[in-house]
Amino acid sequence: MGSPPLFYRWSSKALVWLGVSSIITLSLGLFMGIGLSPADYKQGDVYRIIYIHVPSAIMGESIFIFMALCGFINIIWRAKISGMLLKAAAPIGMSFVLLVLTTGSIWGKPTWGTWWVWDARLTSTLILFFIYAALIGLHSTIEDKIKADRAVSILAIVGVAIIPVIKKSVDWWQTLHQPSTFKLTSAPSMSPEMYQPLLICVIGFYLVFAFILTLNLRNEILERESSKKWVKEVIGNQS
Amino acid sequence: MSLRFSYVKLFGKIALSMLPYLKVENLSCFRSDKALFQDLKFDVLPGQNLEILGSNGSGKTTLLRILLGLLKPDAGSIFWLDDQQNYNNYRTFSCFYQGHQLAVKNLLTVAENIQMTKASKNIDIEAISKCISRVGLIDPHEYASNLSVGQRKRISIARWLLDFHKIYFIDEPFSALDDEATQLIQDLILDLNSKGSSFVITGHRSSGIEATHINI
Amino acid sequence: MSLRFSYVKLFGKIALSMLPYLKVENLSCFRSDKALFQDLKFDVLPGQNLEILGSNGSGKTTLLRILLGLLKPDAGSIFWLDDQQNYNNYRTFSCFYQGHQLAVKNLLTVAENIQMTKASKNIDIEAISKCISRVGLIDPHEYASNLSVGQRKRISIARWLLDFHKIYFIDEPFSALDDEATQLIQDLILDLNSKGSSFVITGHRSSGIEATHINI
Amino acid sequence: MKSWTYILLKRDLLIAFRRSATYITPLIFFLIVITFFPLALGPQEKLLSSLAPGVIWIAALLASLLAVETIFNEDFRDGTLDSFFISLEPTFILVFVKVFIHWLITGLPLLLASCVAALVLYLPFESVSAMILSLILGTFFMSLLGALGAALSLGKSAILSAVIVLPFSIPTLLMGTSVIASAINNQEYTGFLMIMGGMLAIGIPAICLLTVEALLLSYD
Amino acid sequence: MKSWTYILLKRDLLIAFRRSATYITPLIFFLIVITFFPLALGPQEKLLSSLAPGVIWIAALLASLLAVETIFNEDFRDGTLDSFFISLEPTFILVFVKVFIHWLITGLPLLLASCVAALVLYLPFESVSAMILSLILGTFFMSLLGALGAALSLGKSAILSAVIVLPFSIPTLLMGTSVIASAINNQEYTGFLMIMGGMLAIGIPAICLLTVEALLLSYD
Ligand code: HEM
Ligand SMILES: Nc1ncnc2c1ncn2[C@@H]1O[C@H](COP(=O)(O)OP(=O)(O)OP(=O)(O)O)[C@@H](O)[C@H]1O
Ligand SMILES: Nc1ncnc2c1ncn2[C@@H]1O[C@H](COP(=O)(O)OP(=O)(O)OP(=O)(O)O)[C@@H](O)[C@H]1O
Ligand SMILES: [Mg+2]
Ligand SMILES: [Mg+2]
Repeated sequence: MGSPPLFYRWSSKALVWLGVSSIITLSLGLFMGIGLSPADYKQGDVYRIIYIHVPSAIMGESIFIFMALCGFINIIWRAKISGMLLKAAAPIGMSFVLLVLTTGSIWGKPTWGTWWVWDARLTSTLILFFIYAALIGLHSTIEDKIKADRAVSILAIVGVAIIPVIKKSVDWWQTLHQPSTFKLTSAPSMSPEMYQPLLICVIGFYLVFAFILTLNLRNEILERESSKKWVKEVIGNQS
Repeated sequence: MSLRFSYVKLFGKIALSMLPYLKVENLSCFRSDKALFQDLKFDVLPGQNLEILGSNGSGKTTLLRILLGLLKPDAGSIFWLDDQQNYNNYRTFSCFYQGHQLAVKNLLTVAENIQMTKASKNIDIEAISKCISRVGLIDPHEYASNLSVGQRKRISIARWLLDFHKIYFIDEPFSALDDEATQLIQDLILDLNSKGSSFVITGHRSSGIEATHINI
Repeated sequence: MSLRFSYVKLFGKIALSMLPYLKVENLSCFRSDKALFQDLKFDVLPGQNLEILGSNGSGKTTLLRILLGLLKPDAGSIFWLDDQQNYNNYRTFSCFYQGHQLAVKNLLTVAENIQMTKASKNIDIEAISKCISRVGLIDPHEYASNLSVGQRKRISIARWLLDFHKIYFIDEPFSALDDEATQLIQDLILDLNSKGSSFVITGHRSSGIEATHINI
Repeated sequence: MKSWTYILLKRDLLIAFRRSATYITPLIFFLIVITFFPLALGPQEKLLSSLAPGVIWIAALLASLLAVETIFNEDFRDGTLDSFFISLEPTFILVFVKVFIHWLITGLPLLLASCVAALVLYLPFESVSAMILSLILGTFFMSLLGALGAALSLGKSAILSAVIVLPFSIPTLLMGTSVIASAINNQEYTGFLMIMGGMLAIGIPAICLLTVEALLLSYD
Repeated sequence: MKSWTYILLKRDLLIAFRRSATYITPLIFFLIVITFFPLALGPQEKLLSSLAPGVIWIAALLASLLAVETIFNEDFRDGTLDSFFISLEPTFILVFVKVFIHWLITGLPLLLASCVAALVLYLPFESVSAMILSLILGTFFMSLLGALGAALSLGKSAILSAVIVLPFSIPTLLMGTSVIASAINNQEYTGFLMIMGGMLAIGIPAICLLTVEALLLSYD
């Protein structure tokens, strides 16, 4: 997929597969979670917001790690595609973080009695949101896209330091927020009926990310190569 | 169309009475007790040019800025004259100034840089693209930050054409330009002269355009 | 004193072996799919000059900046050679660059502006005032903000003399200068050539100094 | 007939809006400064809500100061300022237009952001309208003052800029804070607003004229 | 032999001292933010001294931010930055020197001002040395970060660079506040200082190198 036109053609097939599989996985996960799994003994049905809250939190973080990797590759090897990937991923990541913040706030009102508290996890998530905003803002101010990619790469590399802070915030500081139950090293402390749909939702969110990323990347390529002949052919075929 | 028309109208008016646009008497300027120039006296008649020559630091830019009211002279007076009125105030007079700094904004494209200039009338896209091609710039949608120094200067030159001005004050019009652009400017000046505009330009050696020379 | 001495020493060294300072092969640069220049090939020998000619926007400044490593070429290679070593890195080589922007600070005086320049040795006040008078500037304690454009350029020229440089890259040395300063630069170049320095200069028409010409 | 004022308005807005960052960044900036306070002072709701008026005002002050600093710099350096002075319009109107555009771009978004700030700092809901009113008047005054400072620091008299702008921003800060604080305590606050309005009414012509003078300083 | 580094140091200091606003503005700003708190909260000694660490740190961060964003602007515009890149010294050393000078000019005066602030806010006398130590490390780190932000947004709006920098300054804020708070409570605070030192030790080379990369961006 070295050349843009090749990638463009190849990706239109991938798009179909990604779209279909993400819809199936996500609806399965949400159905199992919201429809089938039992209500929480303490919180009742409100807790079901978890099936959006947690996957989008995980996405917000992993997308940033993904962007930092792209940034690293972009700085070291100057691979153009990594810069485009970075650019394409940023708004998706920011939307997911916004989703965490809103679902968290909505969840917080009934459980904690307030929309917002200044606790470590919430604050660090907010900071992640600011970093996303700074990244996107910076990209928009530099009109040369390749330069903009590199500037943003630098910022992504520096910014990735926030991810471990978010992860560990619940362990390092005593907070209101739920401590981690998802761990790679030990079995989850949740009941499997709650845990399995959550896992499926996470996979579904990853697929959604891949789908939107591909879409964004295709647009990005069209925009940047808009003076090339193959782009004019592509656009001509479509209209 | 309307551009042409107003030129003709104005030129007609001017031809009737040949009062000078600008009349300077006994102008002096001192900098740290040394005279840059003293007792300068000249007129700028409609359609005629004035070339101010002098070496580096002799005060050409200073004189230009004094004429425009941007600096105050130490002595002497400047009269802005019209066929009907006699003003003492440059503000009411239609001048164009191009200094060493060109007022070209990096964040605007070539076309926008030209369009967004002080002008007394609506400027349509067509007029602008005519100006752009006349000064030899190619892409009107290129950002000015991507242009070479000479190309930036051409943007400023394109602005001469947007509107009728009675006097053009141009500081070193020919520096940093190639032969093609030099020729272009000479043609332009001739052209605008015939429409009743005057030029006051500076330089280090005579440029060959038809003009009264003063050495300072 | 010590300035003179080091010139002689270096010149002696260079005279022994006439390897070029700079060797350029197949250099190309594209801007938005159009070639600015392609397959350029030239050498700069010690004490010899290169003049890059071209019209506005032809890529002279770009070429200069590519040679200095400030921009990356799209193809081709640049070798910095010495009588002893063969470097691929401009950093280890002693160059002087004067671009369109002159790196003259408004808040410093003339003398300070000259003094506070990259140099490999201690510069005493005497050397500086010699440089200043050589380029025809009068008051070393004047703030640069009070100077005319041509005088600011002379500050930059005075900096040539502070130190020995193997190659001087000068972008449009003659623009905005009067005849006196033009003559001065030509003499200076001749002088520095005889001490083993080379000049790479740009311009729109041949300036009359002895040089290899390339047109881009 | 298009006047220079109109063209100036259009041009500066275009330059600003070319990049969405121009108007989004003051917003984000403001919010980040707001988050500093709970982090450094502790998250107690009571403390925060009692500090909220001041915190919001400090952040707003800083944001407008940071943004306005360079308002004339570029125009001065590239020669656009010259055309101000040789244009047919009176210069102080042009200065006013510059300040107004500037406020549109950086001050107005702050109003939005301040609503979010009110939420996270537990500012009582009733005082939000008072906050917005005081911010409208206050940020405009700050933009004016900042422009004067920016004009002064174009020349060599830069020291004046800091000394003039910051002390004069203190009354604004105090008034603005008092407006919100009074609203929280259900007290009358129109008096403070009137004073702010009065400052603006005197400030607009006076500061614009002074700014023109300050700009002219750099021409001698 | 005088190296470019040394000359740069001398030149930038000279220019800064000619334009006194460079060091006075952050100082005054710092003091204004500080005085604001007793005004807003009332003069209760207990409350103020418990808030003092946070207040001092917020004011210090904002003040150094106000100053750093234009660190490379002028050098970029007038061509001095070119000579950075064609000089014999490695560029990141030159960047470090620029940051260091900047810190000398704006960070150091803040240390003085912070002593005044400690007095006004009733900060216990024993914790002043902790405060100064933490400020030295912290403001230097802020200058570094600010330089990166300035390089990334070279020629763009000042406030953008602030937005880039601020999120990353939060750890410094937390650490700095903790140092002073621990000192007040007679707890051990060297741990926090070591973390700040560690951040600086990693930050100096890493951020200088990244800043060079960022500066190079404007050269392509
Ligand atoms: C605006 C407010 C909130 C924000 C910003 C937020 C943020 C986050 C983040 C970033 C995670 C990701 C954890 C990871 O990656 O491991 C997370 C997980 C989680 N959040 Fe929230 N949250 C908020 C409110 C809430 C509320 C109100 C609740 C419920 C009382 C809650 C319950 C959870 C749970 C159960 C997890 C999963 C923890 C795990 O298993 O690792 N959150 N939240
Ligand atoms: N970043 C860029 N993107 C696109 N085009 C660029 C960029 N930088 C420069 N150019 C183009 O490269 C060309 C060469 O510019 P350059 O400054 O080298 O010209 P020059 O020969 O020095 O001209 P002058 O005599 O006017 O100084 C110009 O046409 C300019 O538009
Ligand atoms: N504010 C000032 N204070 C003292 N001297 C000044 C001031 N402004 C200008 N000068 C002096 O006035 C002289 C004239 O400057 P001016 O810019 O008018 O020269 P010029 O003829 O345009 O030169 P050039 O050909 O180099 O552009 C210079 O010697 C300069 O030093
Ligand atoms: Mg001049
Ligand atoms: Mg050039």
